[in-house]
Amino acid sequence: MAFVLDDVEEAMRDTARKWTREHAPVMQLRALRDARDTVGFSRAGWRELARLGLAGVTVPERWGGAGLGFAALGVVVEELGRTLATLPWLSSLMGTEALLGGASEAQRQAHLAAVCAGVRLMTLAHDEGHRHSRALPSTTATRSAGGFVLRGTKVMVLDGHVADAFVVSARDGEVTALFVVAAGARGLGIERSQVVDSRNAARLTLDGVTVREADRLGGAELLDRVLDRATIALSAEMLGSTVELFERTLLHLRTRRQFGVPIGSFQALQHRAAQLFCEIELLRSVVREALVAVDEGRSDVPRLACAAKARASDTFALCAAEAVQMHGGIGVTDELDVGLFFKRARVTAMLFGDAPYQRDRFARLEGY
Amino acid sequence: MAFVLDDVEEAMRDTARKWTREHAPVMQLRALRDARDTVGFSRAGWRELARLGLAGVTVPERWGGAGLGFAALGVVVEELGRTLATLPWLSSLMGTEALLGGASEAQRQAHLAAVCAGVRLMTLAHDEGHRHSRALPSTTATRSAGGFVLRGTKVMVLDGHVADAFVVSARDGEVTALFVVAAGARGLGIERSQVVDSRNAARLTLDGVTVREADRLGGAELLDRVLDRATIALSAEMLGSTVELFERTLLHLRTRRQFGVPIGSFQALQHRAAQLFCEIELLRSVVREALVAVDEGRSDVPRLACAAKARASDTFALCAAEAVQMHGGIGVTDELDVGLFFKRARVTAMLFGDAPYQRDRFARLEGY
Amino acid sequence: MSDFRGEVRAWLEANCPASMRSPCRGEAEWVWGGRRARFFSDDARLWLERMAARGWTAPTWPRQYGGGGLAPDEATILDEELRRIDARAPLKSFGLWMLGPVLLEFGSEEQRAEHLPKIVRGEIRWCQGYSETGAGSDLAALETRAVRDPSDDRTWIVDGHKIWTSHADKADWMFCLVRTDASATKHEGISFLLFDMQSPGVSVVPIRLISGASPFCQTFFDGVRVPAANLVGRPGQGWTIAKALLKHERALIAQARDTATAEEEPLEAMARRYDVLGDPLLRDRVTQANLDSLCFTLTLRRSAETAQSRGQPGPESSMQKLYGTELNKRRKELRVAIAGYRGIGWEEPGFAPEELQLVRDWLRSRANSIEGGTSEIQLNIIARRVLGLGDGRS
Amino acid sequence: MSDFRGEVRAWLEANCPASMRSPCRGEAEWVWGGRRARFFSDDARLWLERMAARGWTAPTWPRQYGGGGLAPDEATILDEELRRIDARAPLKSFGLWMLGPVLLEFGSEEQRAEHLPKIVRGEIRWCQGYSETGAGSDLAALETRAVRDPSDDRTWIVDGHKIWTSHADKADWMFCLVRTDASATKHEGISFLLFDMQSPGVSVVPIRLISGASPFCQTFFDGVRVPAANLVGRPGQGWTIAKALLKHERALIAQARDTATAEEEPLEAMARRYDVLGDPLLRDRVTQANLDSLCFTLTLRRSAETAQSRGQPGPESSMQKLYGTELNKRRKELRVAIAGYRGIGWEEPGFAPEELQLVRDWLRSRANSIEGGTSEIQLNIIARRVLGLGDGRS
Repeated sequence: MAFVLDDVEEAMRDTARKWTREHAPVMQLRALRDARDTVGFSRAGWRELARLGLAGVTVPERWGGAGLGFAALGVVVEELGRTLATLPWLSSLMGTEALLGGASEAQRQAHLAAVCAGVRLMTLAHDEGHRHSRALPSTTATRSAGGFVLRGTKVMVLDGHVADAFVVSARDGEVTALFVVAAGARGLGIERSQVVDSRNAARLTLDGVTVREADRLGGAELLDRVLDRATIALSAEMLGSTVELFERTLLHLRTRRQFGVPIGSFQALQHRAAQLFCEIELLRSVVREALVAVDEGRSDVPRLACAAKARASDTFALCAAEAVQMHGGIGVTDELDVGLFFKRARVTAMLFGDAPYQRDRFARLEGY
Repeated sequence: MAFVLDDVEEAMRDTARKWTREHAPVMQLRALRDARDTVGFSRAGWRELARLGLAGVTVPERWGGAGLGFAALGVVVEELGRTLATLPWLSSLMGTEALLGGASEAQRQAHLAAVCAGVRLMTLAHDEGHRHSRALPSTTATRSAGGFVLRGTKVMVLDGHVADAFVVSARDGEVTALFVVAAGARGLGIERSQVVDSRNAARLTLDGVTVREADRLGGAELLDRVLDRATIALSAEMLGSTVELFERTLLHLRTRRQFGVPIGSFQALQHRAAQLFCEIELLRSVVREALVAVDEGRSDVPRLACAAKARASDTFALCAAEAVQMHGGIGVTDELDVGLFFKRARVTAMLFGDAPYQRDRFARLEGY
Repeated sequence: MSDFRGEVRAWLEANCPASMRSPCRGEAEWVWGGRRARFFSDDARLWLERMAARGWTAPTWPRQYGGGGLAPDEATILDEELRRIDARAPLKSFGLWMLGPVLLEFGSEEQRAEHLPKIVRGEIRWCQGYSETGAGSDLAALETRAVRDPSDDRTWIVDGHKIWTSHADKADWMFCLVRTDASATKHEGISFLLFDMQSPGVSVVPIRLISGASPFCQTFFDGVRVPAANLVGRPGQGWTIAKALLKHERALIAQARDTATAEEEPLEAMARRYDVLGDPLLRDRVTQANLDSLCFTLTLRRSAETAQSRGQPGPESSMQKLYGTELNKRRKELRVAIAGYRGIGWEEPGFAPEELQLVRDWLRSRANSIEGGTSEIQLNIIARRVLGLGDGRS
Repeated sequence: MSDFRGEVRAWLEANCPASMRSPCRGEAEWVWGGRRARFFSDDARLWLERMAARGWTAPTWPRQYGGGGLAPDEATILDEELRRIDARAPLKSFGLWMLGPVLLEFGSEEQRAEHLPKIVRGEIRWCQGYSETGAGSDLAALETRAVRDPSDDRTWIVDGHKIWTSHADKADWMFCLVRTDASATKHEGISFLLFDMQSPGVSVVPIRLISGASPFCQTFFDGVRVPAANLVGRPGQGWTIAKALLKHERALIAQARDTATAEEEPLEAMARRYDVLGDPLLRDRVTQANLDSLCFTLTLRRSAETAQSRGQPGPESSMQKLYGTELNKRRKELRVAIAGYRGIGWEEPGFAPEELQLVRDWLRSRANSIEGGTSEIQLNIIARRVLGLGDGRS
């Protein structure tokens, strides 16, 4: 019964929910933002979560991970989504997936244990333009003695401002290649980007960064694998944010009174809430299916990644718009958390490609 | 005050409304359909309307027309739209506009008076594929001694089954050309198409039809002129259908009782009706603007044709869908007129290009 | 492979005629049973007889009433094995889908023994008497009344009418909501009555839809005499029974829609055939519809897994009914949009039969969000029973 | 050309400073007047003084109150001539837009003589005290109360608070809805009161929106003493006055939206700049928004023509407010979609100032369908007052 959480997953969900409410509540995001925190998340919190296994949920135990699958990861990040946590689990996931999917034994030895322990952060640096694309990167990898020289610019590098290393995509002639680049590499410029939802990101400039042949991880297939899995995991986080926001809105509809009755007794709002409920139910189904498909090693993972992210983008955005409107005046104040969800909906919709992008890719994968 | 009807127009509207309710009510469409009438409209009714000036509203008086403009035409066809009349005013309009815009004095002499009198029907035969296009036709006009030979197929030729003559578009090399073809021409095949909304149309096959040089009217510019004007006039008819259907639906909402109250007191339906009202108000504005623009000879007529038809298509379709749903069970029975409006909405949406087509053309005309 | 699965597979191998191992080519091949049963082939008759003999037309019903007596997981296996060989449904039946479950829950021992075996074997075809002209969404406002015969208190006399009775002109019996107590409150005065459509005083008029002829009828009752023993449950319990039955109907509609969608020509194939896949706007609409169908199918499956222990459809049936029918309307709308001028035909000449069918299907789909409870009613149910939003106007 | 048009044109030619003949480059250049008036340039001050001297900041108000005394058609001509030279509004003022019209309709002779000339000249800046925390859409549920001072019946004492008071921190006076009769029905116990924001007991706290700092404030009243002569109309007439004022506000919002849209960078230009015009889906959304804006502008114009003889905005102001604000939300959403990753910035570094403004504008637009009466309230008004649909729950 793939759709029903098993006992292990139920227990993980309870633990994760308790943990996030205590250690990474929405209030924390707000505090970090208002303090203009230079890290943008709680390093202590991240190490704590790594100790609980999240930094390496999908990494086999022999490399220091928890050895669980994506279904389990999904359960946890759904809870992180509920509190809009900015912990670097997604960047970390991309780093570990790149290493698991394309690295040599030596590379895994070098990085995985530290990443799983939450003391080292590796992230993917791929996007370059105004929106996500899987076309050949503009960043170039030019062969030189014993390795390559990288030149180009990367944007929306998640947690790039504090990452210890990057998996950088570049074009090696007419093919895509991924390289591990250390944060301290000569020629590498890192500038933090202040994004509207306070998720942490950076812009990288690679001005003749040299890497060794051994730093090369793989090509377009590995990139697809990393991005598809990250897309699915992000969709799970978006599901969590959407559900939380919907529940808060329902609570508001039940408790806010105007004209002598709870505003949730107005049929026009009831119908809109009911429609939203249906959309969220469908989102829940496709996210779960996509997570399970990864664990089962199925061939429809790329298609399900598109399906999940397309729906997550649209449904989260719809829920966010309705939540703001249904909360009325208070909904547009910075004082209420609803606005933070609204902002997160926009940023997550763009990450790894928005809904039209996902639909286009789905159609291509289906051969039309 | 272009948006406000002047006294003449007010009077025309009253006359037209009275006339259509008496002589071309929805019941007539139903009777013609159920009797599988081979003409598909009342010839007597059409001649009567022609006597009142409709067959040549936009034709100058010297050619036998009423010498009024499109604003006046719009007022009348809005009323015809209210009763879903299948009278051949639109085909007739295309015939007269082609003659006025591109014919020689001799051709006008030959046709216009009879067309304006309603005793002769000329229509445009342009479309060929599954949907409207203004690309170069596939129908070919090959030069021969003293004229041309036409070969090809035309679809959705309005009132083609009873037309006396056709304005046929064809490619003459790499340019579009229009030719007058008599219904009895050798090599011309005419087959009636039974369309879902009972509007009359036919399929033409031109299997080596010969025309003279003098039968040539003009090219792509003339075709654009005819189609743009027909599109605007059709939008006015669609406005009439939409308004009528909305009024019928409002009446139903006020009178149908469930749960002890009129269903129009349910807020969810109220909000949907109010939204529809807004859309229809915008439609009314753009249709009027487009009609007036034709009369003023403005350069934005093509853009306004796109704007009016795009909105007319979407708004009529939305209104039709809502009308069926809000009427409930009775709304999907053949017994009620609502279904006839629903069918008409679909067919008119496709004629001269659906909403996405119109938006694409609008963007091109705007240079993007 | 479990023993049971092996047994089922072997039995099907031996008993399912080859011609029954492919989807029906249209409704003409459906088997509805009844006194005037029509089988389009001998295989179809044989297939029904064999399945009925094992009780597998109603796999989970008790054996004592002719059912298969299977446990839920066995029924799942049977279902999987039937799907594996693309086996056709041996019997379409409102008796199986709707009446049976409520008789099992609310019926008397006599009623079960009398009616269930005939339903299993397809001997009696049932129709549903629910809506009335004045009682659509407000079903409980129904006015068809049943009063005791003053001279014979073992007989009800039924007067009134019903609308939207599917196949009433072909059905043998009706399960019908009637008002038996005019003095009780709206919901408490209703009872659930069964009677033979051949009873004197029953007359049927078919209803024509915007899509053409339809299975719907209007049914009139003029002094129809019904034995008191045909009342299911207690007098006044009709509304409770009706609501239970409606849940089955909604779940059924959602499942049927999902199956029908799976059997349609894929939208992208149709778009390719009509040479419009190159239109990015249509292609995106196609993909949206495909993705929504995928997510909807997954949701039905998830819901089935979650509900397996429960056995009864819950309030999620409203969500399924709502989304499934609205999605189908959207898909049908998209199909005619893809077909363009080929998607606006009404009759030959000028249009191919499948193009005409396309248009009829599109028109017919508009009733989906009305029949079996309007979308608005489903939204009300979701808002109030699932989301716990206060009771405004219903 | 009419004499009047010639006269206007000549006067503008002579009196409108050259720097006032181009659109404002941002809100920093707006002139709001008031005791603490700030002019960003000497020309701005001059332009206001000259226009106010002719009464043309309030063209149709009677000359006795400092207005221009123009007939409607003359006002239209003045407006056209101002547009012709791209003249800036000499004064932004809630006094001009909202309070003035209701004082003309409901105010006493003393109130008009006292307040209108100062509004015309921009000497007093007004703010609006309507909503409260517990009275948003249900405005008439307001609880701020004014009671007669027991020892001085020529004075009201006001206690309570207001929210969403735009520019309350910069305003000199407030027009305020207060409850003067707790025993009357909800709508009949309300009065319309004017008072000086410098009165002891008034305090103001700014509100931060999701888009950042905002002109909105929360305003608290703690025993504020207001002369009885400052009550407009009769005690208990406040709700009638409020509704009249809200119509003016709605019409104003729609017009302001239309103007702001016209001044934005065209969507297609922006899409070209971000190199996404080649995306057919975005291009179609751009065109939809452009067409809807066109149709909306035409509708405002049609409505103005139709209403010209009437003088007062009618119920169509709800339709305009609704559509204008929803359309603006859609356009702002589209703009950030066009900008992609450049449309999700919050602060430098990493984003250009105009990109950051884009995001703030987008976030700010979400309040459009709430402030000045939510979209839901407008839909209620349209359904009931325009379409005549029965009164369900309001």
